[in-house]
Amino acid sequence: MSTNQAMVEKYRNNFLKEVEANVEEGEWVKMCMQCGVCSGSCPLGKFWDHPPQEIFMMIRAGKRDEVLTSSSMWMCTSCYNCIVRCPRELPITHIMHGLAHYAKRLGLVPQNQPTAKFAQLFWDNLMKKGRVNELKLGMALYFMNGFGEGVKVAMKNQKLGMNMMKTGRMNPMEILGGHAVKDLGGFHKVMKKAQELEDARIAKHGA
Amino acid sequence: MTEVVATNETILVVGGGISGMTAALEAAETGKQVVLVEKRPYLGGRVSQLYKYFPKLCFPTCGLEINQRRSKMNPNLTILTMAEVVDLKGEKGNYTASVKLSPRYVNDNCTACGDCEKAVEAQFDDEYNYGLGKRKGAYLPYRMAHPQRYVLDPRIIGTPDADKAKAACKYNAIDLEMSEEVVNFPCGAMIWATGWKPYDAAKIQPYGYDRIANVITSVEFERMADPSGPTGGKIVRPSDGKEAKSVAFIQCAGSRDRNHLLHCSRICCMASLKQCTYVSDAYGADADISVYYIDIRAIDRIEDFYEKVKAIQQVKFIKSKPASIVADKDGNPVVHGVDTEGYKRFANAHDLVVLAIGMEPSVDKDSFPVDIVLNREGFIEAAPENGGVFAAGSASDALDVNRAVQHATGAALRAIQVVNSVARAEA
Amino acid sequence: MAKRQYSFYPGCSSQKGASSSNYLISVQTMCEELDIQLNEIPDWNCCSASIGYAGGGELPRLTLSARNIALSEQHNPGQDIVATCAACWLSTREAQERLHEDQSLLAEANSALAEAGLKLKGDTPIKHMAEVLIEDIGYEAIGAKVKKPLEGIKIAGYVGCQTNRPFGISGESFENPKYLDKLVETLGGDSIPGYEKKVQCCGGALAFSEPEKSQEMVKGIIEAAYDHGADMIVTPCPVCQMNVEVYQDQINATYGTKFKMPVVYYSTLMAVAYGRSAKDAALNAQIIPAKQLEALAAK
Amino acid sequence: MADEKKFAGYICTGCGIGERLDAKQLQSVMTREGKIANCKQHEMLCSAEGVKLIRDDIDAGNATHIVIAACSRRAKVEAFSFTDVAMSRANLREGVIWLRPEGDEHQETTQEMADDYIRMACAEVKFLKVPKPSGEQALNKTLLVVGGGVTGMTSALEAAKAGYPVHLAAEEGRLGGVWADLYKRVPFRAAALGVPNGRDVDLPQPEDPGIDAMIAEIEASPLITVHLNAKITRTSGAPGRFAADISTESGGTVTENFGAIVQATDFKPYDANQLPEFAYGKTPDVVTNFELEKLAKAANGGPLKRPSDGKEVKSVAFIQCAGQRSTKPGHLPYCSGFCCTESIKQAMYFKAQNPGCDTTVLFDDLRTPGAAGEDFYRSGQQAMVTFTKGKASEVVSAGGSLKVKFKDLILNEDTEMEADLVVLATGQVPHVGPDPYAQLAVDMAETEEEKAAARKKLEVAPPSILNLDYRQGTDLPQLKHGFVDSHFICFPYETRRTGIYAAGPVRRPMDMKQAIEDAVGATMKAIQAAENAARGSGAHPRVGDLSYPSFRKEGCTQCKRCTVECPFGAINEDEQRYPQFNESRCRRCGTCMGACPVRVISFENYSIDTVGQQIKAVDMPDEFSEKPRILALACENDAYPALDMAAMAGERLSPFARVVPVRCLGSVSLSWITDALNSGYDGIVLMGCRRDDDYQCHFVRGSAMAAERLSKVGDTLQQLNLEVERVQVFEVAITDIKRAAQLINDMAATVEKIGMSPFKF
Repeated sequence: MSTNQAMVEKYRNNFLKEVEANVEEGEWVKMCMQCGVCSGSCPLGKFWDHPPQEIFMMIRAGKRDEVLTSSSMWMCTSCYNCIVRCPRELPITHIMHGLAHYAKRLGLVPQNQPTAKFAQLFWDNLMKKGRVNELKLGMALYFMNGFGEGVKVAMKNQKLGMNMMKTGRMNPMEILGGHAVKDLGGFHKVMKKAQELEDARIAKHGA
Repeated sequence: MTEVVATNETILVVGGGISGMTAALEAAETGKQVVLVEKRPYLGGRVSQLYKYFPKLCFPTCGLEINQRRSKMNPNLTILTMAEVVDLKGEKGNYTASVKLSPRYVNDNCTACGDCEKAVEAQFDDEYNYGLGKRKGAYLPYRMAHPQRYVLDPRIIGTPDADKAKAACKYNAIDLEMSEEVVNFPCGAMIWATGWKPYDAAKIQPYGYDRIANVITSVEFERMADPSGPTGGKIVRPSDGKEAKSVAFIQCAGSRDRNHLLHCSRICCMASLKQCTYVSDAYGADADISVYYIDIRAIDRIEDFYEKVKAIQQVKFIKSKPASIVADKDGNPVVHGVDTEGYKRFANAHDLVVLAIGMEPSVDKDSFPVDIVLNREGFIEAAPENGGVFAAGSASDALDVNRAVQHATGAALRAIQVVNSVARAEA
Repeated sequence: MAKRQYSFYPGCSSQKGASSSNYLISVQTMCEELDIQLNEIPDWNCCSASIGYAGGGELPRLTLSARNIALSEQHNPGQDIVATCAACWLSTREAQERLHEDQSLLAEANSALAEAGLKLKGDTPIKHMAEVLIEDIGYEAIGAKVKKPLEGIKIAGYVGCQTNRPFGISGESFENPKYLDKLVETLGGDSIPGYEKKVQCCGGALAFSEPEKSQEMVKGIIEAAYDHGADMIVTPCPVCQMNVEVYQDQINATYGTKFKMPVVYYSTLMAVAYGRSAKDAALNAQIIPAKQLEALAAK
Repeated sequence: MADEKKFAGYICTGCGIGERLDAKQLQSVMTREGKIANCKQHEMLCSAEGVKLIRDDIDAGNATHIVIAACSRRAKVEAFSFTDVAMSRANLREGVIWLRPEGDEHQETTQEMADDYIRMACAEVKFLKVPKPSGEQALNKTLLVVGGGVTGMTSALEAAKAGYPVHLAAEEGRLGGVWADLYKRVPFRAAALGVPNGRDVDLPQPEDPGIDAMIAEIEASPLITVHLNAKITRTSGAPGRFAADISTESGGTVTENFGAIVQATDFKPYDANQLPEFAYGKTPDVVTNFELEKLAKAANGGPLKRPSDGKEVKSVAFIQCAGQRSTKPGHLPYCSGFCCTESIKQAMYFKAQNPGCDTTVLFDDLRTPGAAGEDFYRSGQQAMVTFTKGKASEVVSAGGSLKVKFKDLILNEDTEMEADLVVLATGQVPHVGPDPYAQLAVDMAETEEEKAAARKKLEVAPPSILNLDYRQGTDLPQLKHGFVDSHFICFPYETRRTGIYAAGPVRRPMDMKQAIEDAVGATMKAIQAAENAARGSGAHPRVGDLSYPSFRKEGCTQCKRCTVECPFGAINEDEQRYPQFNESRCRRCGTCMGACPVRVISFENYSIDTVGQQIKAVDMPDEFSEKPRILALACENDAYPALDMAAMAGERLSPFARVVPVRCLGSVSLSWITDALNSGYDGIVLMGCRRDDDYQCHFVRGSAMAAERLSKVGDTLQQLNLEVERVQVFEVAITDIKRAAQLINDMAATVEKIGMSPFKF
């Protein structure tokens, strides 16, 4: 049984409880007073299928799949407008990240959600050497939707790339090795342990 | 030197607004000795600055006239204006109050003839009109001001204006030698009725009160609608004096907000509904009124009034806490947000935006003369620890006038219970 | 006067050959002039910005920052941490606050750090370079060093998001921060206090994943600057700088605009105003050259 | 010097009066025409010196009736406070010089205006007496409190704390009333100070209702006598001397005397049988908020069980505004104010004993005002109560559980939810007696529909609570929705039955905290009424007025106009059917005086003559003088101050106007109008207060009564062959500063148009 089904089983009709227990800062969702200031404040608001307040209401209404399979949370640019304006001081940005992460964990993210992919690439990239390798990240980004697509994107961004290199703000040599933390072993140990502890806490909640 | 005759059966009432006046008059009309202390030069407080009351749309000055006549007639009542309680010593049934009296520079010879005002040149922002207009350095705060006595603005003292005022007065009513004094007198109980102040709208940054001329507060709008107010009752844009027919009211401006005031100020919904009628009365079919709200709190009988306003075709209700206001090129405030009933995004340009500003209690816990139980919102909670000190009206919670008057009438009884027990003990 | 010492967290994009390496160069120049000594946190790692959340769970993400702070506490004890990158500053400061609030998380982070023999106390002030300038140095001291006032140069102060929210510079508002304008004035330039896009989001990391959406917002930011007659835009954030500067060609292609608006760092302006060379100000790294600054630097 | 009248007049020449008017002329008018030989001038009468001038005359016994010709009677009141003599004030400052332009062309008419005000004051003062208390009753400190709920108990306890004995009469067999079944109450306080920047922790929780403690306190109080299963079968008398028959089920009746009465009969729970759409009555698992308290109290902290099958409740839905805020027949049009916090509290009952229980509150506007209210909303959210903005349309029971159909207003969709139990947040219905004017409403109704509606209201009228033996009915008059009438903004406690004060939900719907606070205020008013009655002093708004209405029995025709029109039902009829005034029930508005067709009712300080003689005293130029005379009778509380302020604002008034302040338009006698017309006045303007449901008349019905009376003045005019335009009645507010003056000027213009009155002699 997939973790997703396991969670469905565990929390039955109460998605709010599930979010409270499993989503980063999820315990805040119940405090929303439904004013809508977050939805109005979001710079990409018009691109959300469900703006933040609606997501909170959907969570209360138990619309589990609609929420977790939505690409809305992935529209968050982390501008923090909603956080500073929320009259109940809900950490909305973090809740959106938390929901996105949870959806990812349960494997419910829509196919080819670009931000979901990029965010994963970013994480994988930084985990390798402890520091981001912009060149590799850029390449990976171009080719995240397959080779053919990638070449197109690469061509489109060729001029940009050239500019960056000309001005010394992109280094072709980064393709080999590139920047890294010196104590890479230690870094990886630390992160491995952190991941273990994270998994343990998740297991406590059933996923 | 001011003399105040009082005993420990005297009731001290602090604040001469509707709550303080009510508490003082009810006690005095029951035969108790009362001293009423008011910071402003006149009684009436914030209600004297309102044009109409909801839901009856009647005029606060009507009830004020009755209360002022009651206080003029009542021999048990001593009124100290421009006065503040600076200290209170002792305990329930046996306090000594220290009251600071600021100089008015005008004695009770004043006949309110107005000659000094004509003589003086200096002008200052008129606090009675929340700075929307100017007044002279010698002024009667407003036409119905009680006591009906002029005031000299301390800023003209020592300037030629002060001498001009003195020279102009035929009745030797101007006394430039007046200075601050502190009087001490006993009292058995104290009623704290210092009311509320409008929340500082500039702190609500997304709404641009400090940047956009045509974003004003509900208290300012109230002065604007008053025919005796700074615009002669015309509803216009501060930026260019153009008629403001498209007016937006934004509810919970500072209230129900952990970034500002935690509490619901209770009155703002009704105040905005009332102000909707000002705009609709002024412009009829040409009016275009939007109320942006979270919950409309038209509690109990007042629901009728909500229905009445909903029936006005020109009034729209939008369930939304707007995200921000920006001014467009013509100075129109554009309200941005999302209508949460169905999630329609909007960017509506209006002539004028009125922020339904929240009520902040005027209770300063640091300067409060005795230990007092306050809640997190800063209001006084009824508690035995407060001894013989009782809150009345908006010092105790965000209250409308009706509830403030009820509460103040009750506070009078609480105080009377104390002084009566003193009397019984001494009998 | 003794130099001010800070524990410095440059962040990935400031590294040699990275997208905001020019930022680092101008910052170093600026610091020389202001007697600020930056002691780099040895072996710092990426903070995962605010985009690591897909792969990284709560604790792993917090642990990244925890490691940096712990290293700073160990090697630069008693020194405030200063970051030049908004995302680095924000993630690090947020991580410290979260771990401070949630003791169980702190314990877990520490047991992870223990794997590399590190321990987090978590009581180090974490500042953005802009905070250091405005709060620690002050406009007066900043102005005192000006040799070449930026006379006649009109500059739109673009603060962006993460330098401004949720923490921001003390005494500034989220909706209308004024410090960049004051800084520009202090350096002898003309500010644009009414620049309405000063806190508009540029799309941040979504510039990569959602280029069209991001570029639509960037277009607005540049347009407004032109409307106010700006010669250039100044920003305290590498993501903002990058997003607003480097996509102008693509935006022109999409919208038929003719944008050519230089976007510089406050440190670039200061380096030039302090009379340093174009190289020290890293003007050569402008994809859209800031001609007036070059001219001034050449004088 | 007992009854010997000594007249004295004082003319102030300050504030420009001396410059603008011929003071010698004024003085000669006062001495020659006003026949007040002892007449003095002073350049600042309100100064210590000027006041002393007057005081000395009085103390020397040279002045028992004085005229002060200076500023408006509203100005310098404290200085000119000579309560031991009769005083009339001629308004030369606001009334004349401030309203008139300067310049020679105006001088003559302005001076004539001032001369007339002197004449009028002299005429008035001759008919004034210094009121003396009648001593009709002594101090009776005992209060009657009707209603054994929290409101009534609070009233009793607070009165006792002030040293006033109380009889507390409760309908039920135990104290507590509608509140007796509360399991817990909504917390009275907001969150305590010191919680960092408003974090949502340590928020107030539902608390003990404290009913038992109250009952214990009452039983312990030596000053409180409790009557259970008690009805008030008869109430007679007046403040200071009320007599009430308290009859108990056992059949016994005691008659007690009281100084004042508090009606604290609270509310009756709304009858949910009128809500079939929510399956109330169809299944026991749909309960009202009132019934839920009983369930919770029975469960006493244990799991709440479903009435139908005793199964533990795992999910509960609260439907807000059930049968409220709705115009559907049988529904309450108003909001009951207490139900939002009540439902939050009840949802928290379930959470407290089972955090896993799903509790959903379906609301439209969540109304949790103030500091404590908003804190409690957050407290409920912290407990994970779910708040859904939705309108419930139907409840159907479906296989052992309930389906609640509703429109989710946020997600904008019609949807439904399952629940083990549904709680209907129903409202409060004021527990009052019949509206004393219900019958009158039938008689007055104009259309047949109105008549039918009024009749219906009469049929369903509840039984009386106070059984007043008043001429105007058995109970407190109502305003709207059955709530007791009062100026519910400025003077919320002023009912229309002096000395009887309504407290708590009989005035408007309210929660327990408000009911308690409201009871304290009502008790204050009751104590005050008893004290003032003992002094022979009037009640609000004329506290301190020692006068009271008296009438010449021999002249009375027993027409009953006075007993019918008194806004306060103060006047009864004695066995010979003569009016019986009950002084301490009287509010001194003079409506009875205005109503009396044979002019037999008067007050010592206000009578047919005190006004009538002023009207006659005005100098009446002949028909060809082009100097018309316009009489303005202005309500002293609104229209008259408006004219004062018009003067301060520099408005202009026709020099032909003569303004007389009246206590209330209700006190205006038609005889004044006819006399005025007969003596040659060319126009008459009457200015009173707004009189509809949102009335501003501070004597409630005075202005309305006057309007009714004056509607017949047209006939008088026709009998005299005068144009109807010559007499006009207006509603004028205190803010009508421009308009008040304008209305009089318009009349001047009208007179110019239609010509002078032929009745000049």
